[in-house]
Amino acid sequence: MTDTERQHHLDLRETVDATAAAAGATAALPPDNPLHAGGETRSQWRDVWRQFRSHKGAMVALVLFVLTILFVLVGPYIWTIDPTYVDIRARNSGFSAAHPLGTDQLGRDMLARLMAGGRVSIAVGLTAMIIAISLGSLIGVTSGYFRRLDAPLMRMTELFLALPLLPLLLLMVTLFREPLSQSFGPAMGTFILIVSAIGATSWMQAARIVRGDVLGLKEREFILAAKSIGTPAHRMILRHVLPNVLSPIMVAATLGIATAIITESALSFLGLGFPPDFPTWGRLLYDAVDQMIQYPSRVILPGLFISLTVLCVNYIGDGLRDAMDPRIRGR
Amino acid sequence: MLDDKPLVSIEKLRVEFETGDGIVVGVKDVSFSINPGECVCVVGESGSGKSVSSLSLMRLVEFGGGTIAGGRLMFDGGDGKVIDLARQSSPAMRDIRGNQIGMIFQEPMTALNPVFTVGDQLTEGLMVHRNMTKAQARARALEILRQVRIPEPERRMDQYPHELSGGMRQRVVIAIAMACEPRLLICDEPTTALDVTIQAEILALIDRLKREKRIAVLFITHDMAVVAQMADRVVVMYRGDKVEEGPVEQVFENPQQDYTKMLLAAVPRLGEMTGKAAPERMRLMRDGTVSAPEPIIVKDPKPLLTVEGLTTRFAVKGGLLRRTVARVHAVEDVSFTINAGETLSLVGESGCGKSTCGRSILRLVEPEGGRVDLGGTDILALSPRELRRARRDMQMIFQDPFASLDPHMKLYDQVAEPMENFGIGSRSERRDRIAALFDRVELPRSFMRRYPHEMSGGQRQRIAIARALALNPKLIIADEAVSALDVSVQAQVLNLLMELQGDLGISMLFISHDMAVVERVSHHVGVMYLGRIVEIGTRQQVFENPQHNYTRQLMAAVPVADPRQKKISEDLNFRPIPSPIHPVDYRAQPSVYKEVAPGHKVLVEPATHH
Amino acid sequence: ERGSDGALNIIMWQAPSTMNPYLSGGTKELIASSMVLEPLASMTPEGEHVPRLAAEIPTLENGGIAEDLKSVTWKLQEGLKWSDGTPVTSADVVFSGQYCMDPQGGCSQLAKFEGIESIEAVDDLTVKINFTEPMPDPYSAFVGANGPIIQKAQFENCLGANAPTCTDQNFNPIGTGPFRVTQFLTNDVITFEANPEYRDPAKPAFATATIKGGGDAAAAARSVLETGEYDYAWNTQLSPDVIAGMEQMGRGKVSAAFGSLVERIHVNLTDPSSSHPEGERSTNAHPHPFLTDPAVRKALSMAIDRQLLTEIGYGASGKPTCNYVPAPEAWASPNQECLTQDIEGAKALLDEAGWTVGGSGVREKDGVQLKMVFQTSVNAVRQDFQALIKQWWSEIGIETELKTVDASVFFGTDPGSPDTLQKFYADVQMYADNFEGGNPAPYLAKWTCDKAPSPANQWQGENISRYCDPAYDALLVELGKTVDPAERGKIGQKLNEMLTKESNAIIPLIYRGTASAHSNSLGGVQINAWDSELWNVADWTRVQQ
Amino acid sequence: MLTFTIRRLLLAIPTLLFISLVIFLLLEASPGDPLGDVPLTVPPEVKERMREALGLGSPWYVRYVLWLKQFFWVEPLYWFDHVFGTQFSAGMQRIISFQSRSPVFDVIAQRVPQTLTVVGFSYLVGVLIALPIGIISAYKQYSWFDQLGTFVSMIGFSMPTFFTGVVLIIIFGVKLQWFPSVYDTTLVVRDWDSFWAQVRQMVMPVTVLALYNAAQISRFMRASMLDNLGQDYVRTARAKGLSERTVVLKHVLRNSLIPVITVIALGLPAVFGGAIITEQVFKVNGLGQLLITAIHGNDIPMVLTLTFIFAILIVLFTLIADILYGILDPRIRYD
Ligand SMILES: Nc1ncnc2c1ncn2[C@@H]1O[C@H](COP(=O)(O)OP(=O)(O)OP(=O)(O)O)[C@@H](O)[C@H]1O
Ligand SMILES: Nc1ncnc2c1ncn2[C@@H]1O[C@H](COP(=O)(O)OP(=O)(O)OP(=O)(O)O)[C@@H](O)[C@H]1O
Ligand SMILES: [Mg+2]
Ligand SMILES: [Mg+2]
Repeated sequence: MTDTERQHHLDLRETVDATAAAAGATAALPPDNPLHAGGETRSQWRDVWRQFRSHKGAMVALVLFVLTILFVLVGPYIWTIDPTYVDIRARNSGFSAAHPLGTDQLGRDMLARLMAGGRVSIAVGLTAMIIAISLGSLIGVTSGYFRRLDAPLMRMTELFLALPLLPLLLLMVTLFREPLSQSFGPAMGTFILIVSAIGATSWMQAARIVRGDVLGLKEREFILAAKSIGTPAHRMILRHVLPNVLSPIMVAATLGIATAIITESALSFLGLGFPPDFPTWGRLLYDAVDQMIQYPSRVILPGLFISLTVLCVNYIGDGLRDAMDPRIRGR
Repeated sequence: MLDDKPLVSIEKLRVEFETGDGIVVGVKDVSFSINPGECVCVVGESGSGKSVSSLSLMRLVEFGGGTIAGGRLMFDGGDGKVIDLARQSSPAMRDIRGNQIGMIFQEPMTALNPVFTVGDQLTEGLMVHRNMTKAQARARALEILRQVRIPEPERRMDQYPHELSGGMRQRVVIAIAMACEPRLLICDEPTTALDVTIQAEILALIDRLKREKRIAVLFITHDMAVVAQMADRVVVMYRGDKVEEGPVEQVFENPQQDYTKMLLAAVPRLGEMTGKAAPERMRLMRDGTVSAPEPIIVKDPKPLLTVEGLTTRFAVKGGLLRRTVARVHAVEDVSFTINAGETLSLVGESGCGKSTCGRSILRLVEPEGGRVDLGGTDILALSPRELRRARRDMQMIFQDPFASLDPHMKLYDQVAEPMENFGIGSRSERRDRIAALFDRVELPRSFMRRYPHEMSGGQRQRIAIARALALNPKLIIADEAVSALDVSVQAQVLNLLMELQGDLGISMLFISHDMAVVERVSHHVGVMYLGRIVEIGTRQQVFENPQHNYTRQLMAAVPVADPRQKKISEDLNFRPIPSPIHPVDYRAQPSVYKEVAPGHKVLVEPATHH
Repeated sequence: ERGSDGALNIIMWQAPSTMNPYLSGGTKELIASSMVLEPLASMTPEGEHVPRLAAEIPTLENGGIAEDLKSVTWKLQEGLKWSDGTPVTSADVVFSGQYCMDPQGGCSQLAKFEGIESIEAVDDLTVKINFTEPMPDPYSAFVGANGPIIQKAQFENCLGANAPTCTDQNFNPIGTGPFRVTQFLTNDVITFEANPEYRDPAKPAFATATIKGGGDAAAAARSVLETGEYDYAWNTQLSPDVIAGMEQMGRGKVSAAFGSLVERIHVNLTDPSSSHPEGERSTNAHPHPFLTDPAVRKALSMAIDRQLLTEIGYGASGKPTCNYVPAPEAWASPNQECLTQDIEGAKALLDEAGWTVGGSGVREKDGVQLKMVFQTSVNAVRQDFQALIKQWWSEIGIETELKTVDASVFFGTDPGSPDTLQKFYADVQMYADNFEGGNPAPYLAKWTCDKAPSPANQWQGENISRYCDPAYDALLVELGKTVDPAERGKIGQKLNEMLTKESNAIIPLIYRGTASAHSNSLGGVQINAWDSELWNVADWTRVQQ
Repeated sequence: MLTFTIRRLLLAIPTLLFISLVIFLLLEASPGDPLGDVPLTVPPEVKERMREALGLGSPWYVRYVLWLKQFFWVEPLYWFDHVFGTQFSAGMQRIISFQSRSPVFDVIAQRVPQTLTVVGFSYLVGVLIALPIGIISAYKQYSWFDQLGTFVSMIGFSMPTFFTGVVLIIIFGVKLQWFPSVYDTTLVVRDWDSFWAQVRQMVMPVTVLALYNAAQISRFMRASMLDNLGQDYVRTARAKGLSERTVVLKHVLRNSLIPVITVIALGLPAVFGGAIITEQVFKVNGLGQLLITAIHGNDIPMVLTLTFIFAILIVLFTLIADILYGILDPRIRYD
């Protein structure tokens, strides 16, 4: 008997059984259409997406996030004022047609600066967060999963936690600023430097949390079961461990974005960041704090964008997490 | 006796679930009632809605994503008022749950909170519903633990669920349900994880409660023998509907529906195999005719797995600093051989170390000593990398199917995983093979897209079996592989396993409580007690000429699938079971056997059971 | 009347870390210690000397300064007492000199004692300072808050290597000033009470005083101008509109005092390019490809609108300037030429010098493009300046890349760091500097050829621009030999002009005052840039509004 | 577990030594100069002298070993003397700060109380509000409470304290004049008045920090609760007829706290590390301010000692977190 025949036979039998048992009941049964249903016809990701779409908050957040990204990416092509152009006569001007969001103390256009700043902030935030989270998850999972590596990796985590950030950053900048800007150009070089500096100094918390979860997970029976079918370590981690520790990772990721955006601005106060006339949201916010009373819009605008981005990422993370967790999915 | 009005009556219940595929109907249209002091058994193939019906009675489906879409659940509140459980407020339900209605859950591992001790979880309900003090509750909890025959209840009170064997956990769950002496006891497969002796005890206990306290019992099980012993009335369910209902004798002797007939035909009965040398396939009814079983004979058996002196112990931690205070001698000096293409069954009471023995062979727990030789490789000497390769040849089906499935993975991926691990076949070949496997374990292909929690207990078990078969292993360790399945599917799956055994020469280590099944499928049988094998030999030797006292007790306790031969009431008087826990410095004796016949060995030293 | 006006609250956002100015050298420590320790003479806000512990200022006329300029004799006031009640004697003065000049002590004011051969006590109240060579400016040692007299009895065991172990002494020195320390928490809070032994029985008017540290300039200004929690806030350099906003509350105001601080741009005359091997970057081995062209340097200066910079960055606490030495009067050049911005002129100048505008709007000549890196320390005003200047320079066809460096790195002298002021791995850089006392000569002496920083002197040279003109060196030698103040001023002006107007090696921008906020209820404040701002704290009173 | 603890403690010694060496080398290698603060008016020769007086003339390993000796031998001796009035440490050089030339430990001892009162208290407040928020948000997922909690905590987390702090100061310090904008570290609580003054000056910094901490912890709490609410044992607990309160607060919470405990325990060393920006905004001169000024001033002995103490705390709290973990989750085995 070939497989299709067998399947057909089975289906036939089910129908027969069903009719034999109670009449007309099959219609309300789960849509079992075994002949057409295939395990792979619908991929996991499409499933997740479908679920994600039903999460209202996440969808709104996604739309807003895409809009923000469009704002910073496409915006500069529409609103073409150079964000670093100093128009001293127009300084400190309020909302007007020439400068829809006003200007700063040197007469630089705020709208253009917000767009340019957003590019950097979002790019830095996302990239640094991804670096930190990947590094953190990698180290957390490895040290939770491999007993032998646990001690050395956790001691290394402690070392990193203990290292004073500022001297470390200063050192990194001294060592790598020139080589990087020579091989990638000054802007890209600084970007790489900044995201790796932030990434390299903020993975520890994620690592610790993930490790803790993995330790608990390791004792679950399905891990034992996976072991018994010969699942190699890397596959075990990718398929069984990671999906099950996703929620703390998601939280760490959202928090990580906020931290990265703020840290980037902190770096520029130390002269470690982008060139000083290069706007970023964090720096726009910081620069305007002193003038908060006179020019409230200058703090509110960048603050709003930072919060919006973080909120969006948070809701998207929530939605993703829910969508990836089959247990919650039903609700 | 059964004259008063029903305690609970289910009327036209319909339960729906929302899944990724849209609405799934768990129960379509079910009505039946239970009187006080009556035991109604619900049987039916797995996935037919038995658990969902019972969860609806407790109004717990809602928490699992289901909704009671229609019907009424009338419950006699005790003060003469009949209330509709489906419309009760949650505080009112809380007062009923655990107090008026107790429920025993199907899967013991996940049903218990991993971070609280057994004692904590037991006393909780008592303190809430019976207003007991901590000490009183503890005393009562100990009493119940004794009733459910847990060895060393005092110590168990302070242990955590993961430190107990599957059967012990199940008994803890039973104890929790019975703690407040509810008026309705819902038992969802309460004894599938228990060995026959304990099962008999528990059944007797439930029966006694039913008779003496006039408790109504809703009993869900696959085991027709248990049904025969326990039921006053039987409800047969099929695919979310009730198909037949009637007094137990009537259903057993004069089944009306084809489905019921098929179910009964598939029931194995102890003693059927007397006088037969080789195991035989299960009887199955197809298209109204019962298939004739054929014997499975292995020509020229060669040893595949040799186990010598296997010993596994667990540390027991105590105190605030959780130091090792004692050790559980879970497996102690166990030796046996399995020939290629043959089946060795391990039977024995719950907690005697069967699962641990199976896991030690796979090195899922590290044994302390001994030798395991699989087809010439010394398993215990392998490096992790070699061990992984070696596991391709030996597969395990776990006792607790839900816990052993990754909750985040689709069933398709779970079954595909072993093949992917060893890079077997192309994508499409794998897909075909998985489809074939789903067919073989009788699961519709649409289930490939579901997640474990969307399945019934038996459906999960079948996934676990499909996963183990995916690699065509040489050795399968089946830890209670079929005990969660309804008889018809059980028969099919067993036949499948035997078919594969015949075709591919697979060897099996079959761990089970069901003596009737064991009798049918095994070439050899080992009886375990307290971590040691007390008797081992061919099936005929052990079943037809049991030598060890414990083996005899086990045989005597097997329930008979005949409602007219009830033996529940006569109390089988068991001794309290000695403990496998010994102080750290305890030195275990080696096992000494007497060979009563060629290949038939009985433990003489240490003498454990008289 | 002493102690009648209650408590005086001062906030210094950069908190003092010690009360011993000989061990720190930082302005914040000088200010705090000047409440307690006093020198022989102080400087007034106008830059003149007034006696403190001395009975009078020694001059040639009164015979205090020897004819040959090789010694100066100070007389102490009579009846002076330390706050512990013991008398102040010339031995204390001699000891103070000894303390700072100890080679192992690491005294930060050592430069003030340069050229001193010996200090001797003539009698109980007379001290004579002998110089190795004729000293045109003898008012160096013990003049100003950074050269106070400390008590011999207290510091006797703290000489040389023992200096740092004397924590109690350093934190709670016995002094002669109007206040004495009651509690010293380093980098945090200092509390004082009126010195019962202070020479004027009516002073100080305040019974207690507190110097609180922490926060930032804006917060410090806010606590004086807006919340009124503090009476005086030191160094509230903020953008003018923020200050104006705060002053609107009417609780106090910000005032500035002008000393010699000039914000300027230094042009690197050597090539900082990283294509040169380490050790040769920014050294005389490689002249700068285009900044060696005087026309380019002049154009850089011409393109800048100093007036606007002042307005945006400093308001009332800054004045546009073309001078490197802005004061004293005699030394400041009358040069005003640079004060008007002249973009067109700069363009013309560059055209004339052969720098033609290339495709991207950047001027070039012989394949050399006018592209520069412009660095400075992290500071909001400086970053605004950078942005403005960058724009002006781009208008004349010079492209600028901006860079900022953390102040502790920039002003640090770590030879391992590439970002220090001295290494100058950039084409132009901006910072401010000043000199102390009334004598700019050492300040002008920084620009000789031999003082250019290089690996040979561990990058410790002071000639940041790597300016080298033999005529300048020669003129400086002449200055050293000149005694007549008027003549010295003339030479000084010439030197000043050589650095700025003539060579544009230094492009001065703004003559900066030090701004501090004080409450309207505080009377007697005379803010002083030549000495400690609290120099006359004994005269401060509470005024009713 | 005892052996585990002892082994970890023993292992901590080489770890810490290694950490101290790394920190030391890092401080050595990173740019910056202890004399960066000294005005430019001080000529280079004088600076060279000052540098030598600070002991910077000797090679790094000599200074490192000296520091080790001072930290592990001289300082304990000194404190021993201090307590018992003995004279063992007489004549030995304690660790001296470059900036203030005073013993580093004395300064740290001065700063600990104010850091603990402000930062420690705000951490406590943060945890105390985070846990209920996390629990309720998860239990009532997507209710208005959850939405509001999410919103506020994400705003709270994404707004840097240099901003929120100044906003509070402007509103409550300048406009309403309810609370002082400058924290008085010399205030001693003696009576009701001074107690009230202390409360008033703590309100704003504690609010800012607590909000920040609470935002973070409540997110982790919520996620962890959500993971556990779907488990089967919750159904069992419900079947016992326990109130939702008990089900959630006992069964689910205990399981959910396991990962959160790590977050909380690992956040604790940061309390001792101080909250640099908040301390600066409110002029609470605690350990954070001490560290940052020391770093800016390149005060190597101070930075090294502070970060080393910080490292000790981190190692200690990691151990505590691990032990708690083992106690809370019986399935985890250490050995
Ligand atoms: N949470 C859920 N989501 C979707 N479908 C579900 C869910 N729970 C149960 N089902 C489906 O409802 C049907 C009835 O399940 P139920 O658990 O009642 O079976 P059962 O009769 O108890 O079977 P078994 O004997 O195998 O335990 C099955 O088809 C199952 O797949
Ligand atoms: N992880 C563990 N830690 C401590 N003790 C354990 C552990 N696992 C099992 N045990 C103990 O080992 C003994 C044997 O357990 P095992 O699971 O092998 O029993 P079993 O024969 O499979 O019983 P059942 O039929 O009930 O599943 C029991 O006493 C059990 O409590
Ligand atoms: Mg079920
Ligand atoms: Mg078992």
